[in-house]
Amino acid sequence: MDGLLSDLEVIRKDFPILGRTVANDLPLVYLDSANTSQKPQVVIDAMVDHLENHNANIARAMHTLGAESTEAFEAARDKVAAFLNAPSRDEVIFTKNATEALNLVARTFPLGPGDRVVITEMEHHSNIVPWQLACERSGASLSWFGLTDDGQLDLSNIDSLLVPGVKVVALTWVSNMLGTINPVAEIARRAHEIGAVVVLDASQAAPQLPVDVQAVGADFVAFTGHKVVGPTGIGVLWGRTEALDALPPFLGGGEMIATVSMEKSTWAPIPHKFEAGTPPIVEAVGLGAAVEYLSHVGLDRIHAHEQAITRYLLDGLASVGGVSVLGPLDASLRGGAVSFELAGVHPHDVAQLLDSRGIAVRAGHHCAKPAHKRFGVQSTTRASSYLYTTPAEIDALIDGLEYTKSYFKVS
Amino acid sequence: MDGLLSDLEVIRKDFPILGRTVANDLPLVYLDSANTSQKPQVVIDAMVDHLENHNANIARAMHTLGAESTEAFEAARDKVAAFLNAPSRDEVIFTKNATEALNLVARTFPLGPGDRVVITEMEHHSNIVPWQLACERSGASLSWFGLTDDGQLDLSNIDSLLVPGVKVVALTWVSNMLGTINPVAEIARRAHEIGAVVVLDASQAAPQLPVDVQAVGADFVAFTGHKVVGPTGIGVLWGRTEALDALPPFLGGGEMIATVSMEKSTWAPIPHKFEAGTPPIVEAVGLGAAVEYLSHVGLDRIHAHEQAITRYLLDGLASVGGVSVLGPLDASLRGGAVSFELAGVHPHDVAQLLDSRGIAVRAGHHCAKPAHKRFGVQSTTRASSYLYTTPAEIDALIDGLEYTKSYFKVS
Amino acid sequence: MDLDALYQEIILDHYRSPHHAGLREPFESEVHHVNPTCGDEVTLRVHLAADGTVEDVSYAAEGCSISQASASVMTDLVIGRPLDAALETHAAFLELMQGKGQVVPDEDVLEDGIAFAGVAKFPARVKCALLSWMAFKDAALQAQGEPS
Amino acid sequence: MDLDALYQEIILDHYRSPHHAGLREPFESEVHHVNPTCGDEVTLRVHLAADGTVEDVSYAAEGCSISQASASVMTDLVIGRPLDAALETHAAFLELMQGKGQVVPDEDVLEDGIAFAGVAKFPARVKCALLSWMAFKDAALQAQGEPS
Ligand SMILES: Cc1ncc(COP(=O)(O)O)c(C=O)c1O
Ligand SMILES: Cc1ncc(COP(=O)(O)O)c(C=O)c1O
Repeated sequence: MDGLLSDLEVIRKDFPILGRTVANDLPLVYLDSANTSQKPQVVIDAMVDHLENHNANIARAMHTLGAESTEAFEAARDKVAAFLNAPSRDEVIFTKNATEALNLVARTFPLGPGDRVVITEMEHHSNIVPWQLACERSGASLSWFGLTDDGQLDLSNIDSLLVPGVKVVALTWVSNMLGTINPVAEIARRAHEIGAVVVLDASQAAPQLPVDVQAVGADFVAFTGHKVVGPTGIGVLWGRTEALDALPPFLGGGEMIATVSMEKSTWAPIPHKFEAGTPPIVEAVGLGAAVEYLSHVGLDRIHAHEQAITRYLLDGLASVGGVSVLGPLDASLRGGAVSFELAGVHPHDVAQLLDSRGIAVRAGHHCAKPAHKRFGVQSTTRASSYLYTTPAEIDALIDGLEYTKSYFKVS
Repeated sequence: MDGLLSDLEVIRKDFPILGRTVANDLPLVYLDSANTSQKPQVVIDAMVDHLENHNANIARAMHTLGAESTEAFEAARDKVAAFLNAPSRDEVIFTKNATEALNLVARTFPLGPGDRVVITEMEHHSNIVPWQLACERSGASLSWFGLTDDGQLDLSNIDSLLVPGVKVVALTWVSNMLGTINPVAEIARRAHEIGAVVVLDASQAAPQLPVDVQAVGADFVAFTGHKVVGPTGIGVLWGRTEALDALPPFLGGGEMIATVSMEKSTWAPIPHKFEAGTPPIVEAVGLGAAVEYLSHVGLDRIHAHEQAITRYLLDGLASVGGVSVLGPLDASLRGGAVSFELAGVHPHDVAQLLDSRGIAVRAGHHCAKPAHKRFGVQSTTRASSYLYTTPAEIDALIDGLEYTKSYFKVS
Repeated sequence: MDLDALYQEIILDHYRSPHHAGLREPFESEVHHVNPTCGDEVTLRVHLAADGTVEDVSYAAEGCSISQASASVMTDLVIGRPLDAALETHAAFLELMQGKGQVVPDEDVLEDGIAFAGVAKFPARVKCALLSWMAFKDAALQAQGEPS
Repeated sequence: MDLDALYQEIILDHYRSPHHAGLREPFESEVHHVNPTCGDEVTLRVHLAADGTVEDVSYAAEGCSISQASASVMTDLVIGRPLDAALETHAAFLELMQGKGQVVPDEDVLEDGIAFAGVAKFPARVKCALLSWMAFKDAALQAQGEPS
């Protein structure tokens, strides 16, 4: 199969959990990577080594362990900066997840009555709710790009949406439900023409595409550690220096200050201004190892692999009667998350049947209720692949769907 | 020595890092536990087992791994609820650290012009800055308890401080700089008489005292995972159900919603309302193992050990000419963090000299600038013990201070 | 994992032909409950007689086999019974669902509801089974004029 | 870890008897810099002559041996020199400090400043050594009327 990672079997060996069995000794078929990715040994080992040998608080500690821990933490920032092709390491802010990164911008970006925020109908709740709350607090108004029937952004009314008064355009790079890859560089260019800042949710892009924050021309880019083979408990907000400098602080506390008196405090420069309290240290160490691992495999190769697997998956699904896929049917237009319906069987029941055969997929609205509503469905089943996914696992899924149909006696 | 943990040597074996050498093969003497604690093997193993065998996103996933991961995560909530003697597990909110927990309350608690917030002069910056920002946003005013010369809260003007109009009283249970244990139950009682809510920063209390949220009678209690032998990347906000229900949401996004449409969203009940996005899953697993470990050793025994070590440390420091300790000199009034000055040598230089002998202490303002200012000092050296600290380590510290004096030729 | 323990024939029968489905009049209260994780929803109405009998429970539900079947079984168990007794049945069903598979259901009380014993072993599905029961309790208490 | 590489005699000498300490007049600019981690601070004034010569640098500093000695050495190196040359020395010192112990300092440029080569191996102390130099650059550019 064209595009598959040539060293796929070696890569699978890097992920201990893939050796697990579930459901009466069946091998695990993990097709829920858009929800969270599995972790390679090198990430786990980096975390264990840190906890067993170098654990200390950072920045504030002058002793040997403190210096080692600080160096490991700041080296992780360098690795993430390289991963994003960020012009400056100080532009990399560690948060607890993508959700906090997006809320940080939505909570601190100055908005007022008459201002407008533009999002899209395919956003994850984490890129909808913070803007709803921001508009409610500030009196700004929210509008959004709709979707075409094949799950792309409907750009036909872009001229009436992107008008002066729009202060923020926030959108996802890759949809976690429809899989759609959006033309973010082009939208960023248009948004900048009207003076809006552009916030990209790269939670699904960072795992599977080369993300170059300079090339894409956004002002803020968010992603989350646990989807890029890193641990939970860490996310990243990248922002242009001037854009970050312009925001007031978000959380107040240790490490984000220049000086504190009872009456008044002043703030440290970025990145520390936005990293109040003890940061996710061992998580940063894990994330650093994770993005290094992905870069070592190569994001271009991972992207090609994902597209090959997705193409194979779409073909497989087309062969199952009663399946309808939401989102683009052309694999080259999308990422590796494929949501679908199976006529006559509720997604919960599909997921349950598949699970009984060791196959892990997600059922529900995938934190994208508005996108589901747009297509008139309440929930879907989603299969999502990653660099460790094999064609044989897709075969298992397709077989599992046929079994599901026979179990529930639908034809 | 009275009060020392009888199984101290066994306990030390639980902490792999304590076998490390630093600074030309000297054994590590880790006296910086108030900054962050070391991690026992059982915590590291619980995290590794989760990452290698059970990793999946929670709540949203119906498959076997998802169920296992959800169960592990929610079991951690049960363990924390038991650790705090919380009346309900739903009152335990996982945050990224204590700082976020305190900011959550300060950002969402309704305040307006004329309202007052009362804090103390011995707070960590994480319990000062959020309230300064909250007052600035809302027009409320900030006042504070001062300190007595021996480092206790000055309660002499409590009647004029705790007056109607005070909406929040936020204070630390145990000071991270002075070591002082505050009469929090009594202050909570007084604060409730005027209808204020009470926010306790238990970041230094949770590691070393039995924390019973019902007995202390607070409305909110915050602590941080990495100081209770758990990992970084996780903290806890406990709140009374009614107090939490009364707050609007903080971060918006996945998992904290009941339903989302483009126009409007509604919120899930606690604890999920305050846990937007993918939570710190593997960190919760680690924290659960950590509080279980501490409870297994016994918080009463740990407290007795800390007091014995602190008494021994205070005696040792009294024997070194030129040392002056800040905070109570009676070990039974304080926790195990002891800040001191050494005449003629700057704390950085003290810490550096000690580090050259393998001894890790902290030098600086320990994120408590106002308390330092109160005592007319810019920075101090702080030695802080924990359940794994031995009297021999205190001896090494005292020897190290004598060496420091001779190195810098002060008498 | 025993799939047939979950998908008992009784459950699949109720799923394929749910009892008492649809929204009817009269009713004293109507509620709308959602399972936030998956989006399953139910709109449910309760009609109480003057003597406190549950005269009717009608509903429109969107959801999986377990949640649909559960709604159907629930209406069989509560319609025509005194509210107190219906709420006791609710409590028994709740106990069964939260019992992690350790609670042995009483067929006299739960009738077809005992088929859900297997669901209690699937934590992710317990919420599905409870959705309509929670909605019933909420609506019934509202109908009775109590705060929900 | 080689303590004596950090605490060179030159450094301890400057620490014990700092040069040019105290705040003096006249001055065109005054800045206040803080090391947020430890609280060390310096207030520093720069007086530039009309021809751009650094006529005086005066300061009040509170801090550790490294930060105090560094302020003393810095004033020796910049007072009486053209601002351009002083800023070049600043750049050379910065390079030395950020070199992780790999940069070999030029004694002709840095004079007593070469004693700080050992500090570069102690990442936690680099900020101490740079505090007054950063303050000097900030103040000098302000004195010159440039945005700092
Ligand atoms: C008293 C006190 N409060 C709050 C904090 C903040 O904890 P964290 O940095 O984990 O948010 C600390 C520790 O740094 C502390 O000692
Ligand atoms: C597109 C998208 N945005 C945001 C998020 C939120 O990430 P997290 O839950 O780690 O904050 C996710 C994943 O859940 C996602 O897929």
